[in-house]
Amino acid sequence: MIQLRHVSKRFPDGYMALSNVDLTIDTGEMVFVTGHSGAGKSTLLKLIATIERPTSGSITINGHNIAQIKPAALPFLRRKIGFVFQDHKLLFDRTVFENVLLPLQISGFDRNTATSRIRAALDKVGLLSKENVLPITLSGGEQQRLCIARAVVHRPAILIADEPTGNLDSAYARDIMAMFFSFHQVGVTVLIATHDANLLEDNKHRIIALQQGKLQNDQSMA
Amino acid sequence: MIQLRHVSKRFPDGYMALSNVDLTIDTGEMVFVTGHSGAGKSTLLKLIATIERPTSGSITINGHNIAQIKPAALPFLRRKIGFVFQDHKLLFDRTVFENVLLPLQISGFDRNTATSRIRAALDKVGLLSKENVLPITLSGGEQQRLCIARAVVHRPAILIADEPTGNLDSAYARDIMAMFFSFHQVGVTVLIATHDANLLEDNKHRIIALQQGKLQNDQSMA
Amino acid sequence: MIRAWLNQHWYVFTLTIKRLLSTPITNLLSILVMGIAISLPAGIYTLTGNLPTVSGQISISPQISLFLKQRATQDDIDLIRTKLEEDRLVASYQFVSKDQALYQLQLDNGLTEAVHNLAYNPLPDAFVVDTQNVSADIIDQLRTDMQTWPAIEYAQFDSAWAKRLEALTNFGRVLVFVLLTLLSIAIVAVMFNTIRLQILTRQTEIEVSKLIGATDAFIRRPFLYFGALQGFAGGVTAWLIITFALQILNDELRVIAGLYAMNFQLHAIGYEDTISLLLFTTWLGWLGARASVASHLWQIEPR
Amino acid sequence: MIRAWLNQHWYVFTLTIKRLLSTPITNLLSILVMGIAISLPAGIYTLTGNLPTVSGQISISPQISLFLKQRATQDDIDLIRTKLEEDRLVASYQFVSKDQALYQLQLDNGLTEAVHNLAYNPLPDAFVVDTQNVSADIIDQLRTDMQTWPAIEYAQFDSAWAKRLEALTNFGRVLVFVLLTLLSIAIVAVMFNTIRLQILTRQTEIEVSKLIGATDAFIRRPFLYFGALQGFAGGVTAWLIITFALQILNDELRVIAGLYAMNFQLHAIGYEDTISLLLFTTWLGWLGARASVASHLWQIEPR
Ligand SMILES: Nc1ncnc2c1ncn2[C@@H]1O[C@H](COP(=O)(O)OP(=O)(O)OP(=O)(O)O)[C@@H](O)[C@H]1O
Ligand SMILES: Nc1ncnc2c1ncn2[C@@H]1O[C@H](COP(=O)(O)OP(=O)(O)OP(=O)(O)O)[C@@H](O)[C@H]1O
Ligand SMILES: [Mg+2]
Ligand SMILES: [Mg+2]
Repeated sequence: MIQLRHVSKRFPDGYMALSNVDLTIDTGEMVFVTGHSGAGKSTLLKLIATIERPTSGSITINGHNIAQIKPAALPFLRRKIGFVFQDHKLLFDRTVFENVLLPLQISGFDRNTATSRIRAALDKVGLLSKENVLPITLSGGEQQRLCIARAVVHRPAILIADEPTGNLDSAYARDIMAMFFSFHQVGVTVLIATHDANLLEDNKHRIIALQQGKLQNDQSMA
Repeated sequence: MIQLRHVSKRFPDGYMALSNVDLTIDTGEMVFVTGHSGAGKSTLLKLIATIERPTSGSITINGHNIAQIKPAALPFLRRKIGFVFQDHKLLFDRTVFENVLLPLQISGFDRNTATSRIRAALDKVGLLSKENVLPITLSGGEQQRLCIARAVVHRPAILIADEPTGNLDSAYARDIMAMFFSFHQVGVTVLIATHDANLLEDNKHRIIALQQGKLQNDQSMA
Repeated sequence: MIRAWLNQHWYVFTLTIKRLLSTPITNLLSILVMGIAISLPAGIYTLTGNLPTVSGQISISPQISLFLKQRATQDDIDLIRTKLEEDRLVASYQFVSKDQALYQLQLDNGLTEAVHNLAYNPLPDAFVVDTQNVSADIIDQLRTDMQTWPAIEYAQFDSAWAKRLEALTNFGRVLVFVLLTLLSIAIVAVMFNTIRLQILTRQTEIEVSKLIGATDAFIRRPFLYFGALQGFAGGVTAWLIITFALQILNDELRVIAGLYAMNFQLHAIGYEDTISLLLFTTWLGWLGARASVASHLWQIEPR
Repeated sequence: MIRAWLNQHWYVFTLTIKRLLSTPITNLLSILVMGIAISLPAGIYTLTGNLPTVSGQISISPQISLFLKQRATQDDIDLIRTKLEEDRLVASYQFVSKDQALYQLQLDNGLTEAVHNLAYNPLPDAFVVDTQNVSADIIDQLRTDMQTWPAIEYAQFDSAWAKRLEALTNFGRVLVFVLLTLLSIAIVAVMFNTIRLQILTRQTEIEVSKLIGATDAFIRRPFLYFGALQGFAGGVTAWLIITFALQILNDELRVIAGLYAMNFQLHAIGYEDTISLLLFTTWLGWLGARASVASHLWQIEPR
């Protein structure tokens, strides 16, 4: 369970990206975060993923208050989370395979399990044939799919995706969303920030709308 | 006028990204390029922007065959083109203002003209209030808009945009498209690669569809 | 468990080697600079280690020549001998009789004829006294004492030369000190910068690893390997440079040794010194990497 | 037009300064390493430039002492004088009469009493001959010649010492040569790597500029400025190091000079040499940047 209480985030330059956000996400829930460009969607997801720290308020993940967690324990919390970065953050000096290998290496998987998992993940996003190329040779959409493969390969308990379909055509977007749904079905908590109207229209899941850093609308509550 | 004759592009690793493309785009035309992820949209745009060279075939821009152009003349050709990169390619050690200043510096504008033009461009994409911050602090959509501002600030004769609305909500996407239309109206040739169904549905412009590197469908011809 | 651990280290090791090879020029140049920077102090150390061998043979310890009066008797000579035995500043001495001296003159200079024509032997008896290796001032004091001994015509000590030698040695020592200071700074700076370069080009890697749950140790590992490996390579380069330079210098020294009718040459770096050198440079690289990564990791910690 | 050009250069100049200051530690370290690397050969050059002053005063040019026979007449002396005048290997000479020599002995060694007690003056007349600065072998030949001159008891030339000095000088020269070679390599390597570092961290800038129509000259400019500025800073550092080191060495030299009763000291780098040094290092930085950027620009050229 993820709980935010009076969470605000003010950046060093004084910009207030989030103010006084209260939010509870149950384990296994699937939540969409929406809002204008610059509304604070990415900031919210980064706070939950412990990539940023809140300026005030408390964030609790499965009972751990991440403001009070010891720095040494942080890595192990992060390993439970899969994050699809909006700017991909791929390693351009490693092959596609090695990029997906990274989270498994970090968690200490042995080579054989790792290889089969990586192949499975790459297959799901349609990049199995490109496993030995460098990401620089991938198209924009392929890079985004690679980032998704990296986020899901270690089967995290919480999957957070920031604009995962921005560079994908509707066919691929459908496939990727289907993948996220299947994770949700096996009990993974899924958070997706998106402004893709198609994704939001025909779905029965909770939608959280942000506007200028404030929680504006929470469909599950309505 | 942009003319492609039997253009193919094979990458060093042997992958055939474009094969035998024939295409003519008139001066002042507005063209959408669509297709699946990895179909070759970006490759096509890069070839036209002289960022990549074709493996075979000829590309003529305003009568210059760019395969035969002298390397020393290339920069001057490129200055006539504005390119919105799919991966933004912003300079993270320069402020928003300085990022937009770059094309004007390259073309040798004086400081005053430059400043007023930059302000106008930033205003159009809604980033005027952020002119002195570093791009790293911008949200994904803001970075994309910055890239658009940089591409249009020197008023190029040809505007090429690769997935310009991938990270934008529909409101901003409409604004940006309106901006492109206005460029088209004053005689600029506009090429846009996109998979955004909304953009493609309700428009009366030419749409070129690529599939696996082949020209599949050209709506203006139909 | 241990196998996984070994596997991981082996992976990092091969990764590091791959990286060293991926930008060969930059890395070779860094290693070269490091090698040169290390070779100079290490070379000076080696040369200094060689000094005792050389100087022991050349014997630059101060000498006093005691020339006896023409009329000195055997008793006088015996007395002087006793006095020399007792003096604790005297390391050793040698008696050179006037006949010996004349014979030596003949031999040394091919003056057989000239000497034969001499009506009498104009040379005095003499003692050649090697003193302890103390400062020139003390030796000069000793000479003045000796001058007052009976039957001594003249006690000679070229104190000026000894003092000059002493001063020159000091000069050399200061020069070496200045050099060593400069080079130590250079080594640390090169180490630090090389690893900084590594980190700058791998910033995304550090950041991404950190964000998806890597521990600091995991992130540090490849850099530590890289630093250590580069330090090791720098040490090997330094060793090669020194060995090569000693080779060249030895050719030159053979000429000098010939002139002294001696047989000395500079010894190469010993087995143990080689190992210490390599261990030291490896450790230096490791340490530099650690410091460099630590400061960087701290910067991307969420706040 | 010219104003725009000036504006652009001024902009690039301020940008470069900003960048130098943006990563102060890395740049300071690079400048320091470069300064040290440059200071060593430049310092050796300065020391060598000082040599003539010093050695001219010390006069290490070979000397032959001609001791005359006790029975030598004024005619003999005049004859030798003529022969010395004619000999082209003789640079200058000085006649020291036996009375002068005795007087000198009294003065030098405070032996007034001892000398007064002498029954007769045992010292010979002598010539002290300064020769041209030719090799020890030739001087030795000259000495043998002189030995056969009439009325010469003994011609003395410490050829062994001269040869040793010559050999030692050669040894020093080889040492300096080895040092210079190593340091030149180090300078070039450091220059190259520093600018490579710059380029690595500005890869996107180069790429983007190129893609949106910048000429190669435009892209190159900031790097050239950076290289030149860093070279200049390296030169200044080298100058400071040398000046500081000379200061320390001069303190030491004052002692030596006192011993020689001379007044010499190492001169600081001259006005002109300073300018050449700075121009040279600036040029080196500029050149290194040019080479480094050129290779990089070529890599991102579309193909
Ligand atoms: N490190 C930072 N320093 C200062 N301001 C920041 C920083 N990161 C983000 N911001 C600002 O906070 C606001 C919210 O950013 P955020 O990335 O959360 O937006 P977003 O909702 O993800 O938008 P988008 O849909 O464009 O990605 C933006 O205006 C952005 O400029
Ligand atoms: N430098 C390269 N080397 C090798 N293959 C490349 C290179 N650049 C692109 N490709 C391949 O060419 C194909 C077409 O790439 P392109 O970027 O044109 O696709 P796209 O239509 O823009 O796709 P997207 O919508 O995902 O951006 C892709 O499969 C990609 O992997
Ligand atoms: Mg965002
Ligand atoms: Mg693309």
